[in-house]
Amino acid sequence: MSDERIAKFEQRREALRQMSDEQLKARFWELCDQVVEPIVELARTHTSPSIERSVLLRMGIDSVSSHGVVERIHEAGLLGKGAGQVLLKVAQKNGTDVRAAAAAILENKDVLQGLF
Amino acid sequence: MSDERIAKFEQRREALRQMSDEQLKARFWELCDQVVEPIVELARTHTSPSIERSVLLRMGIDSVSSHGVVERIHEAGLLGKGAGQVLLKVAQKNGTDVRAAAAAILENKDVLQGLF
Amino acid sequence: MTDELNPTEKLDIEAIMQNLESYRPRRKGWVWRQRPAGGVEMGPFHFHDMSVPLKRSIGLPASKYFDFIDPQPGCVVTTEIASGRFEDDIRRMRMAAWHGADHIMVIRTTGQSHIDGLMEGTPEGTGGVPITRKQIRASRKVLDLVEDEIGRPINFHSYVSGVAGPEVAVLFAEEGINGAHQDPQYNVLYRNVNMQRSFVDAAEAKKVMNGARIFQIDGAHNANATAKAGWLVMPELMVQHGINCAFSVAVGMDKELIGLSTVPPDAPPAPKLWYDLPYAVALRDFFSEYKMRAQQNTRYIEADIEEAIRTHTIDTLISMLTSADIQSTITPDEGRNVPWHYNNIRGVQTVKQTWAALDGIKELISLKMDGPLGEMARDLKERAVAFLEEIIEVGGYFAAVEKGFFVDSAKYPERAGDGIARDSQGGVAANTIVPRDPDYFAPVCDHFGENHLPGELEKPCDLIGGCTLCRPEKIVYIDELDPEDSADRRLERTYPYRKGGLIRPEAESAGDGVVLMQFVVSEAEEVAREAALEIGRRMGLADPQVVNLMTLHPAEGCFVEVKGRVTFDIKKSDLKIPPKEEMLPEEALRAAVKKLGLKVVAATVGEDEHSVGLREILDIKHGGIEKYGVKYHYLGTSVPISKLVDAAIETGAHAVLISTIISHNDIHRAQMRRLAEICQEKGIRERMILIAGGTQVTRDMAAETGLDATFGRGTKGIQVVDAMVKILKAKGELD
Amino acid sequence: MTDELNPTEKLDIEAIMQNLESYRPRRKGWVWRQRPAGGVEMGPFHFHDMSVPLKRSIGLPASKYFDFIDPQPGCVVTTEIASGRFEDDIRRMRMAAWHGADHIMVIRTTGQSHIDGLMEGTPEGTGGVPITRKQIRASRKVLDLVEDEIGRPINFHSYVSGVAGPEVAVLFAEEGINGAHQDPQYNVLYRNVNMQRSFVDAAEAKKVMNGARIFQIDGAHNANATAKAGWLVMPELMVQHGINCAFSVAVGMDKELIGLSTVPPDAPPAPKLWYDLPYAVALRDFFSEYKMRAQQNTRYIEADIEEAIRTHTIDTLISMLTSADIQSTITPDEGRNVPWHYNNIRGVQTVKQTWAALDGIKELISLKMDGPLGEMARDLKERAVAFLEEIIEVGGYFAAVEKGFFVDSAKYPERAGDGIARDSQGGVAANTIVPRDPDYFAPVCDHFGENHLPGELEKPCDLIGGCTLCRPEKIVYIDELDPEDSADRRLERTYPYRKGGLIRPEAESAGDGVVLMQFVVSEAEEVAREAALEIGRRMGLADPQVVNLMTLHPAEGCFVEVKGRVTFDIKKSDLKIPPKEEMLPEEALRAAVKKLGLKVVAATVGEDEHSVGLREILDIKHGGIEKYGVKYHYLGTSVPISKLVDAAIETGAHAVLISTIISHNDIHRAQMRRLAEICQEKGIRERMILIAGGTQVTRDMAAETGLDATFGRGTKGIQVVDAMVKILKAKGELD
Repeated sequence: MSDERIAKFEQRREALRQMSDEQLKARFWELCDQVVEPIVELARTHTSPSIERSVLLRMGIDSVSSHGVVERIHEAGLLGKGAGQVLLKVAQKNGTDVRAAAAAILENKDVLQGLF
Repeated sequence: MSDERIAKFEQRREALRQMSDEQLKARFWELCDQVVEPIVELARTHTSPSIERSVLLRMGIDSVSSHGVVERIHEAGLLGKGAGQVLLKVAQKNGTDVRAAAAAILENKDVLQGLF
Repeated sequence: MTDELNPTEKLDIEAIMQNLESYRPRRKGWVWRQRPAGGVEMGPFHFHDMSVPLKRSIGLPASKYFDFIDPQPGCVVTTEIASGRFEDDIRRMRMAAWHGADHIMVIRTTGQSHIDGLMEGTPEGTGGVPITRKQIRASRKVLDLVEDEIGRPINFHSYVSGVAGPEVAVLFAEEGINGAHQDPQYNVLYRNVNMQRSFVDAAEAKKVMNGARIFQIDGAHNANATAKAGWLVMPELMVQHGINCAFSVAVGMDKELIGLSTVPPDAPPAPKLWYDLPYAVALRDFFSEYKMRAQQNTRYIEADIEEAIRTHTIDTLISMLTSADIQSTITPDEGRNVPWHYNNIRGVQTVKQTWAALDGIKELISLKMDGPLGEMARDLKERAVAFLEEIIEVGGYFAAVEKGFFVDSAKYPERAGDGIARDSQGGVAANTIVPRDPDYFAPVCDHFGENHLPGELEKPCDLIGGCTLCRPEKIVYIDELDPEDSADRRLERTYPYRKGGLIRPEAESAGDGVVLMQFVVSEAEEVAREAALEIGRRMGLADPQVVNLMTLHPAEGCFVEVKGRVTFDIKKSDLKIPPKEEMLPEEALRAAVKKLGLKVVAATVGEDEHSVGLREILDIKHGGIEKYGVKYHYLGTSVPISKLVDAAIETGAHAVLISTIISHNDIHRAQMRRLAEICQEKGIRERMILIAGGTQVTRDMAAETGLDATFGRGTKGIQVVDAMVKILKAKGELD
Repeated sequence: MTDELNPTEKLDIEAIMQNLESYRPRRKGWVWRQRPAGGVEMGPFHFHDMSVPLKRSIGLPASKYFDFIDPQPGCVVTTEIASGRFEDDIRRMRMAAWHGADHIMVIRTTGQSHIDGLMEGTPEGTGGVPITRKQIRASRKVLDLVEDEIGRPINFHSYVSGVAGPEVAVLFAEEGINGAHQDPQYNVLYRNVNMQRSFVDAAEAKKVMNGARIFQIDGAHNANATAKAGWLVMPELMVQHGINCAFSVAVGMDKELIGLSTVPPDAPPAPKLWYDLPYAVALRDFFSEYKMRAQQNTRYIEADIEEAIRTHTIDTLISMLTSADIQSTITPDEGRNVPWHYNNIRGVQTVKQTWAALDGIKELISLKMDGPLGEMARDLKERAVAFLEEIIEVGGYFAAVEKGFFVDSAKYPERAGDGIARDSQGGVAANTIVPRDPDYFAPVCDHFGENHLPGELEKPCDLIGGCTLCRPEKIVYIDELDPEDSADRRLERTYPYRKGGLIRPEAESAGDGVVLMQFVVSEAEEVAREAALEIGRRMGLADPQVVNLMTLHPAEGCFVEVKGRVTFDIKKSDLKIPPKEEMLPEEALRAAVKKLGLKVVAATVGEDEHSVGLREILDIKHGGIEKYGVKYHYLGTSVPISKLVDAAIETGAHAVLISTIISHNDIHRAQMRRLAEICQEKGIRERMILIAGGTQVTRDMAAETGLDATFGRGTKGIQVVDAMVKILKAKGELD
C-alpha cells in the first residue's frame, strides 16, 4: 500500500510540475474548498448543545441556567427545534419573559410537553 | 578653518566621485603606502632599547640580563652600533661566550670602553 | 480610584474588582499598529519598519546611548501569560505593555477545553487561568486603563476551542475580547473532541467571532510543537492552515480577520534558515490573502534561557525577511517552568531589539528565489497540494483523520505511522450533534446555518427585543460560584506584599518568594547536581530544584541554576533608601559658579583609556559642567593621580574630578582612595573638592574612599555642579 | 602524568607546572580550520558552511533532538580569557575548547604595556595575566594536551604592544604563540606611547612575528569601543586599518598573516544593520587581500546578559552575510564584571548556534548592492580616501595625530574636537629611539632594517652559531622572580577545592564562592535595589552587589540580579550521589523479555498532548522497548489514568508506562500518585509494574509517588526494559 501511495504521489507530482505557480495556488484553494464543503453542509444543517446554550446566552439567560435548560430540552428531544424557539414557546405559553421561562423549565421539565 | 576643511572635502569628493570602485580602491592603497613610507624609513634607520634587548634575547641572553646590558650600552652611547655587535666585541675581547660577556658588562661597564 | 492609572502606583487590584457587574469594554474588535508611510524619526535615527512610538514605555538597556528611544516594531507584538492567577496576570500585563506588548494572550487552565459549558468566577487554574466572564472583564478593565497609560490600544486574546466553543465565542463577543484561537482541527487532533461536534460548533463560533470583529488565529502550530522532526512536517502544516482558512471563509468570516499561526519549525544546531525560510516563503505565497501570526519556536526549546533567546532572535529575523502581521513571543523559560514575570519581558525585548537591529533589512537584502530557496518552496507547495488530493481520494477530511493522515512525523508522502488517528464516531462529546428540524430557529444575531425565523424581521433578535450582542445590558453577570476558590481569598493572602509594607522576592505571583541562583560547581554533572541542591539548602532555600545544568567540561565543572523559595519577609520600613538628591535650581547653580569662578581639573585615571563618560560630564555640548559656567582642564586618559593633583594645585582648581571605569579587583576603589591620600599628603585635602565617577561607582562609595562625592552610571553634568556647590556652601565658601 | 588528558579528570595543574624549563611547543604558526569543499554531513543534515567536526565536544542543549551533533563553524572562533590568574585561565581554556573555541586570547594585566621589558614568573594580574615565558609556556602546554583531547589545533593569542614590543614578539616566536595583536597606532592613541618609538619598535616586532608565522590582528576596533557614536566613525576605522596593513606589508609581513579587527560598530535600539552592513561591505571591498577578524560589539553592551546575546547574534549574522575568517566572541557579562567561566561558553555558543541556524545563508539571500546599501558603502569609501588625502595635506601621519585627527566622535569630515591628540615628542618613552650607525649590526634572524653584518653569511645568526629562533635550546627559562606572588602560592590556597574534596561555588577562580541571584522585587527601583541587597544578606552572601536591575514597570517592580560570595564549604564526601545504573547486558534483557512475553500498556496521561517522548521510549525505530521484544499497547495522549489501568487489566499487561510532561503546580506528581492509588484500589498494585517518565520527572520521584521506577529527560528504551526486568527479578517472577 505504502509503495502504491508513493507511486501515486509521483504521478500527481508529475501533473503538478506542469502547473505555473499561479495555477498551483489556485489548485490548492480549489481543493481546500472541496474538502470543507461537506463539513460546512453538516454544520449548516445541525446544531449542538453548546450552540443552543450560546443562543440562550444571547437571549439573556445566564450560563448556569442555560446549561440546565438545554439539557432538559435535549432530553425532551426538542433540540432540533432550537432551544431559543422552545424557550420562546414556553414564555408565550406561561405569559412570562424568557428568563422566567428558563426558570420554569428548570423547575419542571413537563412544561416542555406538547409545545409542538 | 572648519568650513574651509568641509569645502576642501567637497572638492575632493567631487574628484573621487569620478572614479570607478577599482580606481577608488587603488587610490586608497596608494595613499596608505604614501602615508607609511616615511615612517618605514624612520624604522629602517633607527633602533630602540627594546629592539636591542630583543636582539640579545635571540642571542640567548635572559630577559633580566639583557635589560641591564642594553642600559649600560645605551649609557655608553653605543646603542647605535647594535647591542649584539657590542656584546660580540666584548666576548672576543674577553675570549668568552656572549653570556659571559653579558655578565662582564653588568659587572663593570668599563669593558665597554674603547671597543670601537 | 481606577479611572486612571498613576505610573508610580501599583495597580489597586481590590479597586479593579469593584463594580465589575456594570463594567463595559470601551470597544470591540482587533486593532493594528499605526505605521507611518514615511517611516519614523527617533533620536538620531530614521526607522523604516517601525510604528508610532508609545506615550510611555521602557526601552532596551542600551537605549541610554541613543536618547532613550524605544522604537516599536511595525507588527503587533504578542506575549502569552499563564501564571494561573489572574490577579497576578494583570500586573504582568501592565509590565509587558510598558515594554511593547500590545497583544496579550491568556492561556486557559488545563482541561477547560473538555468542560461542556462556561466557567464562572475566579478559581485558581493550572498552567493558565479558568476563562470566565469575571476574569476577562476585570482583565479587559485593566487593559483599558493601561492603554491610556502607554498610549496604544491593546488586544486581549484567548481560546475559542473545546466543547463549549460557541458559548465561549459569545462570551468573548460580549466582553470585547479582540482576538482568539479557533481551529476545529485542534480540538480533533489534540483535544480528542469528536470531529463532527467540533466542526459544527466551530461554524457557529466563527460566525459569532466575525460579528464582533474578533481576530482569529488557527492551531496548526501545534502540529509543529508535537512533530518529532520539524523540517519534515511542512506540507501538512500548509494543509491544516488551508482547511481552517477555507472553512472559516465558507461560514462567513472576513479574510482580514483570519490569521495563520505559523512557527519556523526548526532550531539550531539544525540548519534552521535552510528549512524554515523556504517554508515561510511558500506559506506566504499560498496564503497571500491572509494575515501571518509569526510564532517563535517552542519545539526545541530546552532549559537554557540564552539558547532560547538566540533561536527566537533568528525566528524574528525570518519574520523580517518574509512578513509578520503579528510577531508572537515565547518566554525563554518555557522549557523549564511556568513563565516568570521577567521572562515575558525578555521575550518581548527579543522582538523589539531584533526589529530595531534589522530595521530596513528588505531594502538591503533580497531573497534568492532562483536557486535552492525557490526550488524548496515549490517542492513544499506541490506536496501540500498532493496531500489534499489524497484526502479527497480517501473520502474527505473525516476519513483522512481516521486513517491517521495528520501529525505523522515523516515528510509527506512518506509515513512514519505515528500520526494521530481519531474515530469519527468517537472522542469527547461523540454523537451530540442534532439535525435541525425544518422549523428550527434561533432568535439571535450572528447565528450560523439553517434558521427559519417566523415572519419579517430586520434582525433575528427583533423577535426578543434584542440579543445581548445588540443590547449588552441584557448580559447576566455571575460573580463567584465558589467564594472559597476566588481571587478575593487569594488577594487576602497576598495583601501584605501588595499593600502591607512587606517585601518578598517573586517570580510568578505576589510574594511567592521564588529566586533563581546561578553558579559553577567544579565537578562532574552527578556531583554538581547534588552539590548545587546542598548549596541551595545551606542558603536557606525551601524546596530547591535544579532547573538547568550545562556541562562546561565533563571533569572541570558545570554551570548550574537552582530555583527555590525564600521564606523570610523584609519590612519595607526597615530599608534605608538613599534620599533622592534635591537639586538646586539651575539659575542658583550658574550664579554660584560665576561668583566663585569655579574651576576643576579632570582626567581618567589609572591604566584606563575610557574617555567618553567623563567628556559627557565635562563638555558643554553634552550638557556637561561647562554648560553651567564651570571652567575645566582635561588631562586625558591613563593619567597618574599625582600628576592630576599637581595640575589641580598649579591651576588653582577648586575640585578634582576623576573617572575610573576599569574595576577589576576593585582598582576603581583603590584609585579613589589614592586620590584622597595624595591630597592629604600634599596638605590640600581641606581646600580641594574630590569627586569620582564611573560605571561601577556608586553614590555611597564617597564615604568609604574618603572623597566628597561619587557618581555612577547615567550621571549628568548638572548633578556634579550641584554637588560641588553644596559642598562649597557646607564649607562656608558660598552662602 | 601529563602527556595525555583524561576527559573525566580535572587538569592536574601541579603536574602541568613540572618540567616547564624543558617544554617545547609542538609547532609554530597559525592554523585555520579544515572546511571540506562539499560541505559536512552531520546527523540528518547537510551543512554548507561548517568545518570538520571535533573528536570530542559539547553540543548545544537542543542537539539532543538531532543525534547530539555539534556542527563547527567554518571560521576560527575566538574566546578572550582574563581572570587574572592563569592557573584558573587554563581550566577555562579547556572548557571553551570543548564548546568550540580554537582561538584563545589571553588579556594582559593592566599596565603591562608600559613596562619597559619582559615580565617573568606567574604574579597575579588585574583584568588579565602578566604575560611571561612561564605563563605562556604552561598555557601552551595545556593547549597542546587539549588539542589531542578534542581533535583540533588551538591557536593561542596575546598582545605585542606597549614599549617592549620587539622583546614580546621574540618571546612569542620562541614559545609558539600563534596569533597576536600588533598595531603601533594602538600604542599611540590608547596607551600614549611615543609615536616614533612605537612605530620603530613595531617594524621589528612585525618582522619577528612574520618569521614565526604569527597571525597579526590590528587595533582599530578600539576606536569603535571608545567612539561616542558608532555609526559616525567608520571612515576613520578604514583609515586606521589601512595604515597598519600598509605598514605591516612594507616591513615584510605576508598579507595572509594580516587580519583586520573589525566590529559592527552599532547596537540596537539603533538600526544596526542599516549602518553596519554597508560598512562591512565597504571594508571587505577595500581589504579584499586581508583576513577579517570579526569582533562583536562591546561599545553598547550594558549589564543585561540577554541584550548582549541578542546583539552578538546579529553581529554574527552580519559576519555570515559578508565574511569572517575569525569570529571573535564577547562574553555577555563584559558589561558588568570580569568574565565568568560560563559566559565565555555562552559567547562561543552564540556564534556556534547562529552559524548553524544560518548555515547556507548566502545561497538563500543576496545583498542588494543597487540601492541604499551600495550607496552608503561607496560614501564610506570616498570619505576614507578623503581622510587620507587630508593626512598627507597636513604633513603626514605624525602631524595628523598631533592635530587630533583620530578618535574624533564626529563623522569625517565633521569634527567634534574630542579626538585624541598626541605630541610627537611626548608620551611614554619619548626620545628613546637611536639612529643606527653605518656599521650597525645585529647577528640574529628576523631583524628589520639596516644590518651591516660582517662577511658572507647564509643566515645572520651564523655569526653566533645560531639564534634562539633557530636553536631553541639557547632560550633561557626563568621560573619565578617573586616566589611569594606566584601560581604555586595561589595553588596552595585553592588546593582544597581542586583536590582536597571540598566544594564551593565559583565564577572566576577555584573556590571563589561567587554566586548570582535573580528575582523580581515588586517595588520601584530605589526600594528594589536596597531590598535586593538585604535579601542577599539574609541569604548569607558576603559583600552582595546589585550587578543588574531592569525596571519591569515603574511601580509594579524590577528584575534584580545580585552577586555575592558564599563562605561555606561542602564536603564532597557528605553528598549522596544517586548511583549510576548498572544495566543488564542487552542479550540478558531480550531473553528475560522473551521468557515472560513481557507486555505493557502506555499513554500520556492528564490533559497532556505530548506524544513524542513516550513514542521514543516505545517505538522500535527509536530504539524503544519494542526493540528488545516488549509488546506494547499505546493508548495515545490525554488518557485518563483509570482508563489506562483498565486497559492494563484487560490486556494482562505486566506494566503500566505513563508519560507526563506538563508539570504546572506539580500535576505530574499528582498523576503519578494517582496511578499508584488506582492500582491499589483495584487491588492490582502487587502484580503491576508502575513506571512514569517526563521532562520534569526525576529518578528519585518513584519513592515519593509510590511507583516502581521513574525516568527523566534523555531516557532510552533499554533503561526502561532494564528497570522492568530488575523489578520482576526482585519479585521472583524472573530468576
